[in-house]
Amino acid sequence: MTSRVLAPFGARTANVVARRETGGYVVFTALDADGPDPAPGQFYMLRSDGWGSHGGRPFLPRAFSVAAAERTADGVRLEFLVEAVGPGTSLLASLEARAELTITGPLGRPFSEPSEVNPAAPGAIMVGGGIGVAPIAILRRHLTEQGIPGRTLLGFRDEAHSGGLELFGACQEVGLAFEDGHRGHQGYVTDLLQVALKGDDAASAAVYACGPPAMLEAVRAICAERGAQAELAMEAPMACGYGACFGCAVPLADGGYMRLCVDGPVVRADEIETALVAGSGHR
Amino acid sequence: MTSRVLAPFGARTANVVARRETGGYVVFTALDADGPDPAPGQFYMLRSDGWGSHGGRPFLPRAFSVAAAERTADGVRLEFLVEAVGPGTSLLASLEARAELTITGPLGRPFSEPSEVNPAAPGAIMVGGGIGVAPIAILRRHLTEQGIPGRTLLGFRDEAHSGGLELFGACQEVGLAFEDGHRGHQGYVTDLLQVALKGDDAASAAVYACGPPAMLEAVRAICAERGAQAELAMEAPMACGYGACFGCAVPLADGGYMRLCVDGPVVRADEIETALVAGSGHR
Amino acid sequence: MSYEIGSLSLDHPVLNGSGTFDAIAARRAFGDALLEDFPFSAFVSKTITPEPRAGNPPPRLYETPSGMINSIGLPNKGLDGFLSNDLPQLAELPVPLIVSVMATDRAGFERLVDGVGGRDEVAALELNVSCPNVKSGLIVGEQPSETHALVTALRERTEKPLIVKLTPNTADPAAVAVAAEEAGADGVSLINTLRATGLAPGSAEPWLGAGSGGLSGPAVRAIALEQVRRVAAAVSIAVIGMGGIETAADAAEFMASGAGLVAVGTANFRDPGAGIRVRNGLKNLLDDTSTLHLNLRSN
Amino acid sequence: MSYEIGSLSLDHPVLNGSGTFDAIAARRAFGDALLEDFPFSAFVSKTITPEPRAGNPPPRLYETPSGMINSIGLPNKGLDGFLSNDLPQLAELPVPLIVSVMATDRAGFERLVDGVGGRDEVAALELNVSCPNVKSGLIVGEQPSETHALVTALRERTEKPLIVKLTPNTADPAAVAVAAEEAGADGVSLINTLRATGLAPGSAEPWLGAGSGGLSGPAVRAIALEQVRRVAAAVSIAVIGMGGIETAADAAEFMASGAGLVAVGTANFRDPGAGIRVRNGLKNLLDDTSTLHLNLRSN
Ligand SMILES: Cc1cc2nc3c(=O)[nH]c(=O)nc-3n(C[C@H](O)[C@H](O)[C@H](O)COP(=O)(O)OP(=O)(O)OC[C@H]3O[C@@H](n4cnc5c(N)ncnc54)[C@H](O)[C@@H]3O)c2cc1C
Ligand SMILES: Cc1cc2nc3c(=O)[nH]c(=O)nc-3n(C[C@H](O)[C@H](O)[C@H](O)COP(=O)(O)OP(=O)(O)OC[C@H]3O[C@@H](n4cnc5c(N)ncnc54)[C@H](O)[C@@H]3O)c2cc1C
Ligand SMILES: Cc1cc2nc3c(=O)[nH]c(=O)nc-3n(C[C@H](O)[C@H](O)[C@H](O)COP(=O)(O)O)c2cc1C
Ligand SMILES: Cc1cc2nc3c(=O)[nH]c(=O)nc-3n(C[C@H](O)[C@H](O)[C@H](O)COP(=O)(O)O)c2cc1C
Ligand code: FES
Ligand code: FES
Repeated sequence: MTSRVLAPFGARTANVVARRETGGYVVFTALDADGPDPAPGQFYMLRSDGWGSHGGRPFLPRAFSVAAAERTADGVRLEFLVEAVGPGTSLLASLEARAELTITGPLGRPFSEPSEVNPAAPGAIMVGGGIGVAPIAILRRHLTEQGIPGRTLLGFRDEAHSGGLELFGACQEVGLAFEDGHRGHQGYVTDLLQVALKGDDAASAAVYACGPPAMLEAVRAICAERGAQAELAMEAPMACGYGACFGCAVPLADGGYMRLCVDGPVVRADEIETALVAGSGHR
Repeated sequence: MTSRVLAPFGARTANVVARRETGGYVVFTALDADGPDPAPGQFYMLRSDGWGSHGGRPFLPRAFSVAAAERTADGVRLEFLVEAVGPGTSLLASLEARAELTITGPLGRPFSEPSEVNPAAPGAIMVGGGIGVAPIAILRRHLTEQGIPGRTLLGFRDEAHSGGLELFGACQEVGLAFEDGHRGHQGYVTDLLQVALKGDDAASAAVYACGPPAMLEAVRAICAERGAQAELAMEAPMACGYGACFGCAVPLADGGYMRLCVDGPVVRADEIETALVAGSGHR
Repeated sequence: MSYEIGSLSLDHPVLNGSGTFDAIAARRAFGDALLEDFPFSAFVSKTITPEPRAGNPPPRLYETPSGMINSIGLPNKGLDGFLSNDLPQLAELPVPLIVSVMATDRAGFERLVDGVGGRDEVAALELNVSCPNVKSGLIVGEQPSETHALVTALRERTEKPLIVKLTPNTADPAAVAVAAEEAGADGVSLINTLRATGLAPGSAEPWLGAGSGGLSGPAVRAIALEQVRRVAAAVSIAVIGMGGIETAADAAEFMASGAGLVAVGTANFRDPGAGIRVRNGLKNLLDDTSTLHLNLRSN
Repeated sequence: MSYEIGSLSLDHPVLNGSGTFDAIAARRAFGDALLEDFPFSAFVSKTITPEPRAGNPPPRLYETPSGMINSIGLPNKGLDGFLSNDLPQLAELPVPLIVSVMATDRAGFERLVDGVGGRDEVAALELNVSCPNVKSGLIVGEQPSETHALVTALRERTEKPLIVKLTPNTADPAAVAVAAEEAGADGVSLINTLRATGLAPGSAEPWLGAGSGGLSGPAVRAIALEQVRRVAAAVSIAVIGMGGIETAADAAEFMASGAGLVAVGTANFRDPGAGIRVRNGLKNLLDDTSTLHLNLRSN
């Protein structure tokens, strides 16, 4: 990282080259022939054929965090983890290989290196929840490649909402929490974070989190209380993704709003007033 | 015929069960499980999945003459001949077997029996042009089944626009005209009509015609001049197909307009002022 | 829950928009099946005028993203033709009849209200005020004062419920609604269509025979909802909300925004049974208060 | 073919709609590639106000059939912040700068026109008059008289071209355009967004933080085209047409209807390069007079 990787100007096409189902979610791979390698935490605006076909919606493109990126001879293979929650995600989740996407990206501010988050940090504590594990997956791989130590804590509601776990492949060094307790810790992933921060010197932590607003808000509050530095990858409804519409407002700690698409989606936990933003995020 | 067959109230679903390409056109078959057998000359309002996906269009359903109807144990198999001229016809032409249609019909006033068109008529003279041969095909089969004699005259611009000929199957007793002269008479199908009416006593003719506005207008003028009785199956832009919108206006000979969807699409040639209606019909 | 427009009480909240369903023609197409499960709790006629009108030259329809423009031009048989030809057939419908009327001067409106209002077959009148007043040159429904004057004059001539069909082509529809209420109207209906045009493909000329027309359908729904919300907040007479309603969920949004009744318009074209779908779906939503926490307002 | 707004001459007819493209933010996302092929012949800033504004509480976006509602609430740094932070960056753009300004009283507008109009980096001003006049309580752009008075007062204070951004939420936009022209405006731009709302799914509450907002996108194109046609027929100053333009063919329809220039708004959100597509496509259409017989009007 992790300066922001610039996007080519304008929307371009990319084809779906693979698709798999995992739990209730879909992971699809798009081959981006013309774009650069994204930085962990960045996102793309996506749309496909069929946009507009459900009573005129979806109309705007939809934002998706990149979950994995692999450079090949033909371009970058971008992986996205999709939960079908409405007309746009349903369409994207139903795309088959060879389907054409219209994409813009990579966009937004990526995660910082642990040493940027906290110069005292020996490594990273990564916290992912639900569909929000996507950017944690690419961050984790990035840190591993760089030989930077990191612990990963993942939380899921139940089996049906744990499809994102698949992105973490065979690696077993992941702390797991399930709300229904059928695996790992019974409860929230933030319980695991509490424990992790207790063991460590919280002041030397570099926490990274992505997940539902309630989880992010808990992470924010815990880190604030413990004096831990944290970066949160947030969501907000977006029309454009590049600062044009001012739609993606997130309230700042010192008043006013930021535009999450250009000043985020990764934000410093102490920048924002709350991670519970009306209209934003997955349940 | 041929009183109007009533449609079930409300749009219903029907599945595409077969599709073939013929010339530049597509013939598809829909299985209508719940509808009645249509009368020749009637039409259906059709739409499919993907409506709205080309920049918000097509929005309204589209009208199609039924080209063949066959009762089976599972319902009526309805054949439609489609020329892709815009977003709606392109979508319908691309449907594969099993695709779901939303249909309303049969609608409109069908062709009359020859004896109703002209009590003196020994049979029928059927004139079809281009994509407009569809209702002529079902009319012809109907008359054949009833043992009513009929002559069929078909005109096409060129090979590429003669896909409708396929609806007339193996039967060779069809008079053909091609504008480019590559087959049959070189010129217009109305030339063949002129000849046919010269041979006969025009006053005892029952002419049926469907085709582009210019052809229908020529048929109208020829029949008016020769004192021949004729019925024309016309087209007009339609929003509803059942008299609700007053959009499908066709000027009447004695002033004012008719609604083509309920007072047509089959009209008596002497009812209308002209078959050349602004905004209507194929080129 | 009761659905009322002045003294007229209806069985359910779903009407048709004037000019978007012709019960006489529909009966020709669908037969008496139409009467067995008639979609609407009252039938609103297409607007009639004092004298017969042929309507606008074709083309009369233009399709837009998620909507359509019509420039039909109010073809109708005129008052006398309506009374002699259409009224007996409309009287056979299983629901009350609301007749929509329009004229370009006071005298014309008076003739219509006298002629239609005097008939027992007619339950209520809707005043289509999206018309110029030939005297002032102003569109009546765009001006609170013009609307007030017209409704005041017509109010005296009939005891039947009077509904004013509001135009959306004005800065403040709520002000016009208030004027209608003050002048004695029993209800307002909105929205009518928004002025719009489209060109013939690849040409510089308008496609429509009359040059321009009115936009309707889902494209206008968000505009309609906002106008209904504002109007409903300003008046306490019946509010009939319409504009792009396609589903029961759409209709529920209008009711949650203050419309006691709703009307289905353009959706009838895509599905003649749209009214039945909306009515039945709405019934389920209204019955099951747990699924939808609608703060429904009944009149 | 020349593209002029008063004394300002532009290279091609495609601008951006105010508030739909932020060149400073876009440069952060796309880098200097943005400057190498800048889509627009002039850059129109988001509307600024005398004092800083935070904007409306979220959610600020609502998606509708073929369109969207925004209720952004004009977040901006205020005049001073704009001049010190934004203007230097906007001056780096390869095209002339048009600054959009709005205030709720005459004095505020005067401060803006003096402050912005005095800067060499600024080529022209656009007056966003979709705002209430706190004195009269009326929305300036809905009233010909209010618009006339405001433009007359501001006209004296700057030699730079003045464009009046018309609101579509009024019965007769052409009357407002004529008032602007008579008061000395060099151009009018239209349409701004149409007042609209939408509810949170399954709820009776408006989705938007501010309750309602403005509709834009293809859904409004047919309304915009009609208003442009009427306005262009009524004035002889520059007309900048916008509202749902997504393609060069859409833009050509506006030009055929009397707009000398066009602006791309919501389409920028779906494709940051929409302006380039429209500009290049329009160039082909305008060059190839055989394919499209557009009766184009240049100013
Ligand atoms: C930076 C970023 C990264 C993201 N990454 C991912 C990811 O990796 N995987 C993933 O699955 N998702 C991700 N999301 C979320 C994803 O973008 C949304 O789920 C998607 O936009 C939903 O679109 P939809 O059409 O399916 O549903 P919508 O219908 O758009 O519904 C989604 C939300 O919008 C509300 N809503 C409903 N109707 C409307 C309306 N008419 N107008 C406005 N709002 C409405 C709903 O209440 C709901 O909260 C990300 C979002 C952001 C901002
Ligand atoms: C009774 C009847 C029977 C028919 N039978 C057949 C048949 O058997 N087979 C067949 O192929 N066709 C038939 N048609 C014609 C068919 O319905 C039309 O070709 C179809 O509606 C075109 O739809 P589209 O979306 O493909 O094209 P459209 O885009 O709708 O274009 C078709 C016509 O509409 C005009 N147009 C373009 N844009 C617009 C717009 N925005 N709004 C309004 N008009 C516009 C075009 O200039 C063109 O003339 C029949 C029509 C009728 C009325
Ligand atoms: C084809 C058509 C014809 C219409 N005719 C009338 C009419 O005669 N009188 C009237 O008051 N409204 C008329 N309207 C307006 C509708 O009643 C309704 O107000 C409007 O279409 C908005 O609702 P919708 O979007 O559901 O169609 C007409 C609308 C359409 C589409
Ligand atoms: C998100 C958004 C923000 C806007 N902000 C402004 C603004 O600050 N000032 C202004 O004059 N118009 C503003 N507009 C209106 C646009 O400039 C334009 O007039 C309108 O959106 C219609 O064009 P479109 O349909 O192409 O978007 C805004 C529109 C949108 C969608
Ligand atoms: S999504 Fe448009 S400014 Fe952020
Ligand atoms: S198509 Fe609607 S009345 Fe004929």
